[in-house]
Amino acid sequence: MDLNYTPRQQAFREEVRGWLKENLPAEKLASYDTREGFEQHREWERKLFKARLSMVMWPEELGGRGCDLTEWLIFEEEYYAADAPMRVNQNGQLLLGPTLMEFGTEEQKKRFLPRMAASDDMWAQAWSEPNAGSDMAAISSKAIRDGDHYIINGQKTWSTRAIYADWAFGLFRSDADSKRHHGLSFLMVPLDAEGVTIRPIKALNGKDAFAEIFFDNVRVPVENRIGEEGSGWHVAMATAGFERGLLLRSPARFQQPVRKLIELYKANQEAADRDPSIRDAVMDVWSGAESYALSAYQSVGRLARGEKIGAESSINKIIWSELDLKIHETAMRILGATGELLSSAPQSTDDHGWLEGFLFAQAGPIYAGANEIQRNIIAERVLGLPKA
Amino acid sequence: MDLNYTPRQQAFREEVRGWLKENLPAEKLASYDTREGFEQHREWERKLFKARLSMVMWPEELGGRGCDLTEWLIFEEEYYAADAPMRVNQNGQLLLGPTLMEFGTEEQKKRFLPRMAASDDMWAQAWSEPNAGSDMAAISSKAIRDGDHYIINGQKTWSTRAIYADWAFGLFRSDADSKRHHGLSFLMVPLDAEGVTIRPIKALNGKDAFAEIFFDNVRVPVENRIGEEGSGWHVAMATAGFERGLLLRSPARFQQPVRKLIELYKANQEAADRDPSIRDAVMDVWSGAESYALSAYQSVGRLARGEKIGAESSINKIIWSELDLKIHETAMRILGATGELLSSAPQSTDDHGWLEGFLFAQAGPIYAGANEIQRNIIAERVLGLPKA
Amino acid sequence: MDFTFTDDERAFQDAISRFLMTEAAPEALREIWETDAGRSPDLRNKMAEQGLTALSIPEEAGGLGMGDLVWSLMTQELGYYGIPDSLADTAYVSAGLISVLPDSVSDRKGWLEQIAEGGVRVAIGHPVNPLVADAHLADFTLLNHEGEIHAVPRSLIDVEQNPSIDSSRRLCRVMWEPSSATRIADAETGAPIWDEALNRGALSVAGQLLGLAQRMLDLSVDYVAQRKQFGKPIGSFQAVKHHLADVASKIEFAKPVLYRAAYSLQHGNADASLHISQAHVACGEAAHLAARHGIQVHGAMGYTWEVDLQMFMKRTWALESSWGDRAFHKARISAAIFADDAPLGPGQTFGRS
Amino acid sequence: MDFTFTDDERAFQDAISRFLMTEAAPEALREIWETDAGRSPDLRNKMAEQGLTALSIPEEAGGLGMGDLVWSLMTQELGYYGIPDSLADTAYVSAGLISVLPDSVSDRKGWLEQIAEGGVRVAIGHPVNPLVADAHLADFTLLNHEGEIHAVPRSLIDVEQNPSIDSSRRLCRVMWEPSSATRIADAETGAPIWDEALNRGALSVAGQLLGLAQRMLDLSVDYVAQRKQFGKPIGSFQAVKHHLADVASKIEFAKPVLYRAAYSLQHGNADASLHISQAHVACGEAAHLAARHGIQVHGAMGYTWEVDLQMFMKRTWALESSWGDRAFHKARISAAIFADDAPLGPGQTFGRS
Repeated sequence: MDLNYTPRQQAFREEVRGWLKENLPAEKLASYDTREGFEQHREWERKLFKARLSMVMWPEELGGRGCDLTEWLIFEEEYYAADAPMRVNQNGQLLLGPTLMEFGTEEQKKRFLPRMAASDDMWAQAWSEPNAGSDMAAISSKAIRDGDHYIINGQKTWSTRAIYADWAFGLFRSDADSKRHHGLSFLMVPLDAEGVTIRPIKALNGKDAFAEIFFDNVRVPVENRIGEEGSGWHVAMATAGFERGLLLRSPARFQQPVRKLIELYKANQEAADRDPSIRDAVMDVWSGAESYALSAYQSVGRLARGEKIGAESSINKIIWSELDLKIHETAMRILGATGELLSSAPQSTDDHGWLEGFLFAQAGPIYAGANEIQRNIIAERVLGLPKA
Repeated sequence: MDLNYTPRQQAFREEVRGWLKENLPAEKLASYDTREGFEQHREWERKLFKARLSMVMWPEELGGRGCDLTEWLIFEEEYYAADAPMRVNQNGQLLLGPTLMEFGTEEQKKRFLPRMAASDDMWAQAWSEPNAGSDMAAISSKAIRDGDHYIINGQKTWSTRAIYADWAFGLFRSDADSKRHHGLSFLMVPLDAEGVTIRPIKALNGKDAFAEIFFDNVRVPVENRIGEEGSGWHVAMATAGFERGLLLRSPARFQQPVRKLIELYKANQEAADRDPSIRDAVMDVWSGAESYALSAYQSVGRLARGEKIGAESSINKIIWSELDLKIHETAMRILGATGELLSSAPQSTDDHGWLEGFLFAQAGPIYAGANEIQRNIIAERVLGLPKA
Repeated sequence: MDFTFTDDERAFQDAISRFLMTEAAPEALREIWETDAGRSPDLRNKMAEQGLTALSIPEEAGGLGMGDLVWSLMTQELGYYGIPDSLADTAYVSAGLISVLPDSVSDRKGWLEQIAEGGVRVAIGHPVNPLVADAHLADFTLLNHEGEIHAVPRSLIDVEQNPSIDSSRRLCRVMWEPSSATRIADAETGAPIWDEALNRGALSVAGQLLGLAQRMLDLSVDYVAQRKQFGKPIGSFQAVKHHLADVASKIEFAKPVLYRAAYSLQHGNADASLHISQAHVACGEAAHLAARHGIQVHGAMGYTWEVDLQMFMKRTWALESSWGDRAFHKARISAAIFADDAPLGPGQTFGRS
Repeated sequence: MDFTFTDDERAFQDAISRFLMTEAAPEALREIWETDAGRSPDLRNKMAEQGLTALSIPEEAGGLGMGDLVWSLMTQELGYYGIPDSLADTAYVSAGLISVLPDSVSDRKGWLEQIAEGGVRVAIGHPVNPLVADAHLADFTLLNHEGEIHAVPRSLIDVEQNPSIDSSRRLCRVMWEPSSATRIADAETGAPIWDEALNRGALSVAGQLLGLAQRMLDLSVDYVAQRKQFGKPIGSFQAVKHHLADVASKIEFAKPVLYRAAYSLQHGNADASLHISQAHVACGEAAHLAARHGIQVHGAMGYTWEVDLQMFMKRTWALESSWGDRAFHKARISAAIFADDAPLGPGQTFGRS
């Protein structure tokens, strides 16, 4: 065990910190759940890409700089510490990207990954269906083989920012008679293809954060399939593992708001201390964010030793989603009566976006597999308890 | 709504308070989980009975004084406020007693209730079996009819203080071929009958708090059956309702320790406030105990209006058991390093029996139907959700 | 000793419920939200026709002379139906304040009569709330200046709107100049009146929160009974059952707390403030849990604008900190229960008169 | 940067585990509890033979020269097997204290050699603990008198036993007279040494609590997999699954907290006290939840003397408040994270050297 950063790692940290200081947008970008904000975020992603900082772990030839996981953690720490913009192309970069790295052909990698790293292509996921939420195997959208194409029909939903995105990826039933996990294929679909209709879904906050995607005889070439025909479930499970696991929610994403929560608490301490649970919650989320960060470093070390991270990623999912909720619940308690005000309200005292974060945190225990499902997975696959 | 006590009710309160002040044992009785303490408690019960205060709600001819539920609440308030001894014959008085009132014959009532009120007979329950815990219908002990007797064979367990008791009551399978809820009969069995063997079970605290009861061809006359042959489940369900509901855990039982917890907190405030969750917990259990008391008064009013209390009693069971746990957890946190000491330890600072109460509170969410089962009942019978 | 409502009181609550069910369906509320004023004169008129504005106006001023207990039933219905109107501010809190003003306030009786008829809207600016609800369309607003009470007509105030996450809220910063013309009570007279207004406001919020909790529970029960996953209604899964059972338990045990608080206020019990703060916290926690477990069992559907759950969740999050946030009420509870003469232990349940 | 243990370290932990599994089965522990001294000289000797008493003794005094990190593995095993022996007090906390005594303490090297050989028991009376574990049979006890360190032989102390709910604990009130003959460090020298001893004691408790949590989880998993109700193993019910999944999560995330704390102490990190208090609280909460959910899924069986769960629950309840109760450690966390120069935010994870 050696908890010192190497000189190379420290130099990388300095480089990232310096670059961000030089290049951060002077003004806060608009919400990426609006068209304007989405394009502002795309511009920012392009700037990151040009500095080879958009996907630091990817190989140089795919637009990255071949960093290891520790360097990625360092990048994330500096990125969040600088309050840099949210990453708008995460569905591509963090979910599909690693999937392509593992299951894609060389041709697919070259075709998709550099454009993804540059955010020339923006990606949406087409995962859920109206009757397949946490039960991902209940998929009914079909992709029926017709020569060297698939013909897609069906409907996907909860596709984040799909109304602005260029591409979507998801699971489709390529064997019309198959059931549950069998006969599914993993396809990538251009969202400007003929037969694709996208209808926004307005979220809690009134913004078009999600969409439904309707497929009406959409033709997709077979080379857009990842993995073998019919083995999409296997590929998707790996993707779901990335999502729940380390990459989607790097620890810095929670350590930074905890730092700000502590500032908020200290600035309002007298009022906050009338409810002793607030101070206790602040201490608890401090410990939770630290522990999540430590666990990430531990996982990075284990992966470096060649170990695999399996069903434990379900524990990760529960921990970060509940932590995020508690951080924002506590901030709302401290804000008290002005907490309900939108940031546009003249009397708002919320200069960090706590309210937006509080709303978003509500979704954490639900998306990427509801926490109830994650607890089943932990019980069955980590502890070995019998299935119901 | 009228939240004033009537002059009669106030006079009754004064009478109980005065009597207790005169008659309370000068020294704390020994634990009723020991033979010595058991008999001390029986003496105390006899004293209460002589003052017609052991079962105030029972009719005068059965040894009570015909009080209504409000007066019973008043009695309980005074009883707990005076720190009077724990009631040793509760299994009889609070579970079997009401069952006999509702389902017993006149002859049975006369034969059993006055002796129960006087604690001439001490009662144990013979409810659970080794393979029938929260699943009460899994009973396999048999009571096969032989003329005007039943012949009992089988085993019961978790019978509280059965090694000291005189009688036991429970469910037995009177139809050998029946399954689950069918073919059960509710019987009362003298524990000195031939063929009864009682083996103590040592509890967490090292005391013989429970016992197993073995029945080897025990003959019990049919007049010891409550209700019809084969309809024991129906009778037992009513008993279980009493147990979970109001009678077993009167609100004063929690208001009194909360009062003491607040004293303990105030006496140790500086140390306790280093952990802000302690003050918050003290406030929370204060509110919980009050709310439990208010709910009891509300139920009493509803019963007086002729309403029935049904599956809501499952909510009661969860509330009091979790409240009891939190009260004692909090006390242990305040006691800190000396909390682990037995009351016999010279350096113990626990002058209320918090540690014993903490251990006992662990059982609350388990006995009388585990809280998981109660939550199922609430979901299915109060909210109408579908069975699994 | 009888801690239940009369048949009449329960019939009244049922009638309100049926009335609001018809007049304030979620679709109608969404339309009202979209309007500039955020309020429906039509709905307000109908409520006045039903006598709801006259509930606690004394009989001699044309009202029904009912008290806080009836309002504890009424506010639950306002919460349950998510009524986008500060009816309770006018007809309960302000009416209560005006009722106890000294006779020397010459407008007193007239105001009460107008409230009873539904002819005025009154907003109230208590210092515990940083903003004033509905001041933009109130005929006059009751305002605090160094403890004095002022009744300030709309023409003498400027308002700045502050949008809330709850689209049904209309919160205003009120700018005004105190003058002897607007003053209706000096600080000494005002102090106990403001205190009582705060208690009444907090109780009104507690009732609404409890109604919101019940609504979110009902919506969730309906949803999980029909929504299927893994081939079964999700309401048959134990984790979902237990989430909703916990909400039902919280509601069941917050209810008598609300009623005791209302009784204590109505009867001038010395522990009324303690009981009201307990009710605010208990009902707030029930509603908060109902929102959290509600959205959890709704899954992603609960995160949408389209599904009604959001209306009630956002109202919950807004009201939880209204008329005193949780810390405010916990501070009042602390002060009372840790005091040397605190009403603790068995036999103190109904407090001291 | 490598936050993992070496293969050697993990092999060491496995070896300890196999050794204790054989030598300290629950039946054997129950027998030891029943003895007057509450300790087994035989078990202690075997542990010494395995080199466990020599772990952190410097090599020049015949030890293995290992540090806090290895002890964070070792203490987990002591907890997992519920070892009724204050081995860690002698071989870890006291040994650590003695190692940093000034050279002027002439007995220093001899004591370390004797500890390494397993020839002495040393008890330690830190002011944070009201009583001293195992002073009744320690050859000498390290005691605090106004900040000074005294090494007091058994013959110069009187002890009064204080039975604990955990039958494996032997807690003594120690009565003694300080004298220049027993003083081995003055108050100024003693202050940082006592502070370090407290940190080491707290870390030792944290490790044991984590081991206890894992043991209670394992016992519970075994129980629910075989115990049937309603015709199925109770481990197939979602509520039971979720109880145990929550315990597994707590353990999984307390573990790296423990290891960072051990590393910080071993490497003299300026934030070591913060990290150790965090570990004490996190491991305590994992163990506390493992006990609560453990007994819940065991049902009434968990409430008996006969089933082994009780041994580990009671040890948990005792150790939770040992070497600083939760309030003590939360106070240290507060002081550190609310300080102006607190190490907060991304990039501060491994503290300041």
